[in-house]
Amino acid sequence: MTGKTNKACIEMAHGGGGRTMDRLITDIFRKHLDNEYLSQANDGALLPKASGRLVMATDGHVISPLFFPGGNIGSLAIHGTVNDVAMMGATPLYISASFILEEGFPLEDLEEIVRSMGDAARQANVSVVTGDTKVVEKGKGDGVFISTTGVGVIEDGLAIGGDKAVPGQAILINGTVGDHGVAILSKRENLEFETEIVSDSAALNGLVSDMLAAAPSISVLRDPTRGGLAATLNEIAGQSGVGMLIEEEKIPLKPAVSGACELLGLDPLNIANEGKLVCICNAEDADKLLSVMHAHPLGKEASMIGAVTQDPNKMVRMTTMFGGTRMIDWLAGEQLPRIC
Amino acid sequence: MTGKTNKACIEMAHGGGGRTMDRLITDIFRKHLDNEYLSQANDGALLPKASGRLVMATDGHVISPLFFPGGNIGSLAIHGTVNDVAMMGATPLYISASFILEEGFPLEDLEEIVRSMGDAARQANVSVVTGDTKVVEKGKGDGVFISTTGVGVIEDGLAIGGDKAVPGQAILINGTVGDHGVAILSKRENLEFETEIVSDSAALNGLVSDMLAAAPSISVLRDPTRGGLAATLNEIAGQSGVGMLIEEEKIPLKPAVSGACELLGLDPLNIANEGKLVCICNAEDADKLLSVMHAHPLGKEASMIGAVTQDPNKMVRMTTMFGGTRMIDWLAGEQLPRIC
Amino acid sequence: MCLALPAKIVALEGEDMAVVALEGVKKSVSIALIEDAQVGDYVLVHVGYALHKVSEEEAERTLTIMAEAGVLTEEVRESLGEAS
Amino acid sequence: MCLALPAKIVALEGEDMAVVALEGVKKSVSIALIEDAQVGDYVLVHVGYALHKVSEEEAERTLTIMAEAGVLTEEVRESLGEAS
Amino acid sequence: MKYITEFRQKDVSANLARAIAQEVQPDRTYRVMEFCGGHTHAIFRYGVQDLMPANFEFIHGPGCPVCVLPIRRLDDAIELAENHDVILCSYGDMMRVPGTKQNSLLKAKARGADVRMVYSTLDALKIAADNPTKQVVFFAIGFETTTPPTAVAVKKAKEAGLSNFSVFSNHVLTPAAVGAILDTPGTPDEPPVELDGFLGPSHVSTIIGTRPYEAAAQRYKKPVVITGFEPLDVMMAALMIVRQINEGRHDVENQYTRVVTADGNKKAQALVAEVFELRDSFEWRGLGQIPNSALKLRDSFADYDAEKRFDIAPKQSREVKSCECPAILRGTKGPLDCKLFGKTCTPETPYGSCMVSSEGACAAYYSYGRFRADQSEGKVA
Amino acid sequence: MKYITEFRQKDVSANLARAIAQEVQPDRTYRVMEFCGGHTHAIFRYGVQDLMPANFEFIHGPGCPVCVLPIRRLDDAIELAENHDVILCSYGDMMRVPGTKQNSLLKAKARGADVRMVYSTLDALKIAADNPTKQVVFFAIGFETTTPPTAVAVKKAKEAGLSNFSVFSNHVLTPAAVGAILDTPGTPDEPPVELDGFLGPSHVSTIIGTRPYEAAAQRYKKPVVITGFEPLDVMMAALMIVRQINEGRHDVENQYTRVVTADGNKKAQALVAEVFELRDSFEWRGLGQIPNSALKLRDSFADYDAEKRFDIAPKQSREVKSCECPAILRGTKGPLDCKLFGKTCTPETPYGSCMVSSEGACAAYYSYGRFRADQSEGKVA
Ligand code: SF4
Ligand code: SF4
Ligand SMILES: [Mg+2]
Ligand SMILES: [Mg+2]
Ligand SMILES: [Mg+2]
Ligand SMILES: [Mg+2]
Ligand SMILES: [Mg+2]
Ligand SMILES: [Mg+2]
Ligand SMILES: [Mg+2]
Ligand SMILES: [Mg+2]
Ligand SMILES: [Mg+2]
Ligand SMILES: [Mg+2]
Repeated sequence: MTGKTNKACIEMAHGGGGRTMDRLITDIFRKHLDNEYLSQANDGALLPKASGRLVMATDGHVISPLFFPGGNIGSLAIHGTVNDVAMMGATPLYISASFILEEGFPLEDLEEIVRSMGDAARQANVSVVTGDTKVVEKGKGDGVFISTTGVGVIEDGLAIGGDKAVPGQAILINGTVGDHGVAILSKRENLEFETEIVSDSAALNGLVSDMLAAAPSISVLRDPTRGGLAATLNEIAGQSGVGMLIEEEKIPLKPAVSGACELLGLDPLNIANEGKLVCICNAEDADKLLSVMHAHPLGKEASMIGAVTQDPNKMVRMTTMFGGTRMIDWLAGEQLPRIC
Repeated sequence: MTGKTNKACIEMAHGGGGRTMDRLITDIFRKHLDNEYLSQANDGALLPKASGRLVMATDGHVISPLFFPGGNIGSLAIHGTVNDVAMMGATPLYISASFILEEGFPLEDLEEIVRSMGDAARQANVSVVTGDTKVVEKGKGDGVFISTTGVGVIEDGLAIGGDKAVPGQAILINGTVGDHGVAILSKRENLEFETEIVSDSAALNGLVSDMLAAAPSISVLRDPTRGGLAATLNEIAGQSGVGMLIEEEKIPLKPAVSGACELLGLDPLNIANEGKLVCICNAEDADKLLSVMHAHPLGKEASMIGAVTQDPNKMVRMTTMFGGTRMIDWLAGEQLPRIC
Repeated sequence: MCLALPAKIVALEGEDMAVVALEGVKKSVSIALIEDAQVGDYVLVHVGYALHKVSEEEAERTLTIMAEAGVLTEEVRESLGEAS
Repeated sequence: MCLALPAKIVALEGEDMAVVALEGVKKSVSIALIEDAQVGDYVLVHVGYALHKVSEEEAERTLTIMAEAGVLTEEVRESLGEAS
Repeated sequence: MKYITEFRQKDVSANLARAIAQEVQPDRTYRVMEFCGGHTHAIFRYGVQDLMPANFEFIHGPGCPVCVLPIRRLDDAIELAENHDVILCSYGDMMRVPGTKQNSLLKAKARGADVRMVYSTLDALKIAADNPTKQVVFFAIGFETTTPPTAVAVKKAKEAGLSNFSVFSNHVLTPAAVGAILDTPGTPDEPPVELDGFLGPSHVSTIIGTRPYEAAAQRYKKPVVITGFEPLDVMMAALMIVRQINEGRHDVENQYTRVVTADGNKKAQALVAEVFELRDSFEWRGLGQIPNSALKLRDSFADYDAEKRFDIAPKQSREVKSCECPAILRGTKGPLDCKLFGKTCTPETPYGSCMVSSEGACAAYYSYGRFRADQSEGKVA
Repeated sequence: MKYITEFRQKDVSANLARAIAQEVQPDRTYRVMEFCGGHTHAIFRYGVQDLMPANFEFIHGPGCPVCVLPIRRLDDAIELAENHDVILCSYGDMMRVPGTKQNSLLKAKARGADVRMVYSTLDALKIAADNPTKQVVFFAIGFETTTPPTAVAVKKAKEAGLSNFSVFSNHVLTPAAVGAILDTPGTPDEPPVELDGFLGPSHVSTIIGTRPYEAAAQRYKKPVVITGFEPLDVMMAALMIVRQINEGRHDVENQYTRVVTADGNKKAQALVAEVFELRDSFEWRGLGQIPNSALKLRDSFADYDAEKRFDIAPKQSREVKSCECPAILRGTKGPLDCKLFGKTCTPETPYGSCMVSSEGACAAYYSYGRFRADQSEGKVA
């Protein structure tokens, strides 16, 4: 007797294309993600005609740990892709999900992840219409990877893109920065710390739709995920050929996020968010948008953090709370907790 | 001096959301996949209005070895997803690609893979419109995983699906079975054998479009990938509630594939294909379709392999070359080379 | 028991190894278990080892017997009586 | 050199360990390098170790001096002359 | 494929079928045990039974090394993989076989044990050479066919001074099993198997030759025909055995003359004798303890014997109670006699070894012959 | 955040700025070296230079343990990780530092070496305890601040009998470096650094106290103000040093009284003394060999000394030729004097250590102050 034999886990056969896989699909994926398209069970999903221009976005999710305060890789995969579609100004409709499972991964954890995906999809009003499952040998994966692709439609008349910021426009954010990254870091092996911070992971399409209704002329929407606010602002500045000047004081930041960053030697502006958006709009629309945002559960702490400037060097600068000015640079390499 | 330092490879920073990643995207992904949509560089791709019903399909690609006779994971990822869209009777248009890269993977290999994707996409007349890159630590991946999602449009009037086979219909295949799987197995560590077999990996959308023009009433199209012809026929039989009777003699099979299967104790009917399709059509359309297929470079060896039967047990049977009859079952578990 | 296939030796390698071919599929196998392996010999291959040579004449003879089984049952009986 | 932050000891654990808190963020650190650590003490934390206690009075005094720097330059000078 | 496709020809099979049909006596049955799983597999895969007369019955024998391995030995292998920090190398066939509580090497691997599927003992040697800091154990199973490759590997390991390689030997001997089947007494539940003859092992016999079967043929007065694994071989052998039965003979005949001789492969026999010696007794699934039926490493190779190198904990191994594998291996029951067949027990969720190996009667019946279930009355084929 | 945010207040900074502006003499310059990278970082991150008068210049010093590690020692660490089958544990800061041919620990890891980032020496001990079959080497870098935690780990390893743990010690001593900077003779290309005073180490001094700086202050007649790492600390210290300069004093003053005392942390000092002893000499990047400037493990802890346990191959280590790190560490050049700065050398593709550590002058300048480049004439800040 070798013990530990009874916990059901992913075996190579779950990806083999046979009955074991079929059962996995029925018992876990169809069960939690069910909708009229997914149940067609063909090579792909047959969907209705779309009414507008299409938007398509994809993201791979490889987060560790898989379960974190405020969500798990399943909800995150839905939120991330819904948000990327929403950041184009589009209404997300359909999601595809490709799972890469590591041999030995507990089935109950997988079910929990897929259940969260189902919940997140229903809340965001999107359907997971098609999927795929592959199993890789133990040691050739990391539990679960999920790649999601979203398709949405965008109404005529909207023109949103990272290249559309112009000097003089206002820069808004819908809430505190760094919550997701800190929640994740707090559970990393060798780094554990206790905090009440939970990930901000959320689907922003509802908020975006309210914002676009109030100000269809919004120029840029972007979710500051990997690389945090700093990367997102630099990206936009680069694409639009503008500078930016933001004020440290105006950036919503939870004290605990600030504390964790001090402790680890990280900058909250480099830390990932999963329920935040940066909006760049005409200055005259800023107040109207802020009040729409404040009225939405995901925008209660929305803030105007700065303005687009003219700058041939396309730099993002920040007036510090201390009274000086500094650049906000992209993240250099990977984020490594530092000692000095 | 520790040697081996000069071969550029994937580092964690290539997935960090900073400049290193930006350079990777520019130097490799944009370079080889470029098109008007991908170069928008936003959270997703903004695409034109689509003229018909949509089709969406996704697949994760985790093949080992990454490079094999007849292709690599890059071309395969395009072919696989183009084919899944085409099997719905749709015209594939757009592809998204999510890359999960393992730290340490050689950049030159990555470039070769992406170059193949670009070539495959151009040949198949589809565009990779949006993508994502993640890097996982050494030992938490297997070089490269690619999840691709395809979107296509389907003309009104077509009704293709695995549940539409009816007794009396003909079962066609466009060529030899097992080539892809044998090409892959021949390069597996501990199993190496020499063979001239190359993968059949190919985009079938051109062939499908010719076939649909000739016989719009085709009931089922499916690519017998994982699990091979046996799994595909059983899947369709199950979905349609029918039986099937095929003839071993009619199944195109390369002698070398047959030899390799004998040697490894595998059944060619369980072996994956990546450039094959099974078509189920009305018996009266079979000859017309076969001649259309024979006229296409990917259908030269097309063959009618059997017929749909009435069978409450939904079994797939085969008359053997030996003169007997046997069931064709799904693959049991993973395919393991056997000694007895 | 045991999956084993007849294949043709197409090359001898060092250290008791040989390359065998079956329909163009070539594999390196051990010939440590057989004597006097030659290129052109057919051998029965099992788990990467050649177990025994295959006799062309005997194969022919068996096929002949089979082909004639329904017809010449007497002859079959006699020829097999000696074989074991 | 070296990133180090003042944090408050909120619990003592066994084996020379204590839990420190900074804005609700709690982390277990070693107190092997300091004497007589007490709950409520502020300590300077570096690479998982408390290096030294932080003196409340001295912090206050420094802040007062800073606040008055532009105004009371004489007084500042005198009070600092004694400190090193 | 030379020597393969010729032995699968449809017109020849029709010829043989005609001969058999002509020669069987309508008033009796011919109950013939095909000893080997390889025969069982061929019978199902090519639909040989479709071509046989109704009164000729194939009884599936124990000749599947995966099937006859007692569950305790598999549990031991799983323990080696999981609790002794070794790399366990196994032929693919064993990976999915269920041990106690449906544990398996594949499951152990999924839980993190380092289990490697190998195609050849040479692969296992290479793994040992490539991982000098790890102990590498080769899980050796098989009949006389598979034993010589293990012997070669052990000798090579010794010559190369590979101190991290050992063999967990489960090699067994077929002639002993033939006797055991015929010796098995019946019980009220399970009457003893009634057999009219045997199709004898093909590849085993390439090594041991035809002579070792003669004692049993004489003692039990049952004809034996050594038979190849191609479908025409099986049919020709069936014809030969029908003739022996009709004539009241009980000779050892050789259908598989293209590879099998009376003496077998003497070089291989010598290698095996150098490395291995007889065990006094060994347990076979279904057949129980059989004296002199298995091999262990000789003392001169004790360093390469995993049973000596590792302290394998004693087990409370348990078969699934309603699995009929043991009776199936004795030839007294068929897969359809098992309540679990095709319901809870399938090739993907096997409850017994006979459902795993492609040479197992249950697996062959499930994968190739399940559609016959409604035409049958609870008996195989 | 108590003791943090209070020292970052804008109104107080304005106050200090006013006082400094009042007190500097317009007809002279104040060239003050902030010894520590922590100061450099604060100056850039908070924009302290914006608040200082034009004739007050911060000269960046060598006080970054990542920056001063000579490239050969890093090459050694990479070799340990790559060729000695160990788990090499390193603080995150070292992972991206370029060694010879821009090799790095991160690249070694990408190639398969087992390099683990740790946050604390306790993590490295835990890794050793969890991996008893592997040798675990802690790559110890740092000044007096970081040495005591290494000492604790070594003692704990000995107490626990952890035979698979060792330390590759690169701990260095700051007071020795202060003297070395002032002793460095000029060359025709590089005139010696002209300094009017020092902002002294903050966290180092929590351990060693203020006394060890007195010899240098007296010998070289340069004022030293021990200074905290918050921006107000730096400004207050700047005011204090302006006053000393104006008055012609060269005392050691302590601005960071809330943590630093004259004697420092005696318990930590004793632990360090128990485990470590002085090296006769040690190479610092930029400063060359400095006598009595570094620590090695005492003979009584020889078992835990990676330099003794492993046979580290001698190297032909090489800096990137045009990298000006060495001169920057001596205070004689600034990042803008380097041709590579911001072009080929960026934080993501660093050519020198000063571009990696967030306390390195090049990195701080690049990440926070690059936009000033056009306003400057080739000098820092
Ligand atoms: S069907 Fe399964 S449970 Fe029944 S005898 Fe066969 S292997 Fe055992
Ligand atoms: S910019 Fe780079 S190359 Fe130049 S001195 Fe700084 S670290 Fe060295
Ligand atoms: Mg498909
Ligand atoms: Mg995306
Ligand atoms: Mg995204
Ligand atoms: Mg799929
Ligand atoms: Mg893993
Ligand atoms: Mg985004
Ligand atoms: Mg698919
Ligand atoms: Mg597919
Ligand atoms: Mg993305
Ligand atoms: Mg790997």
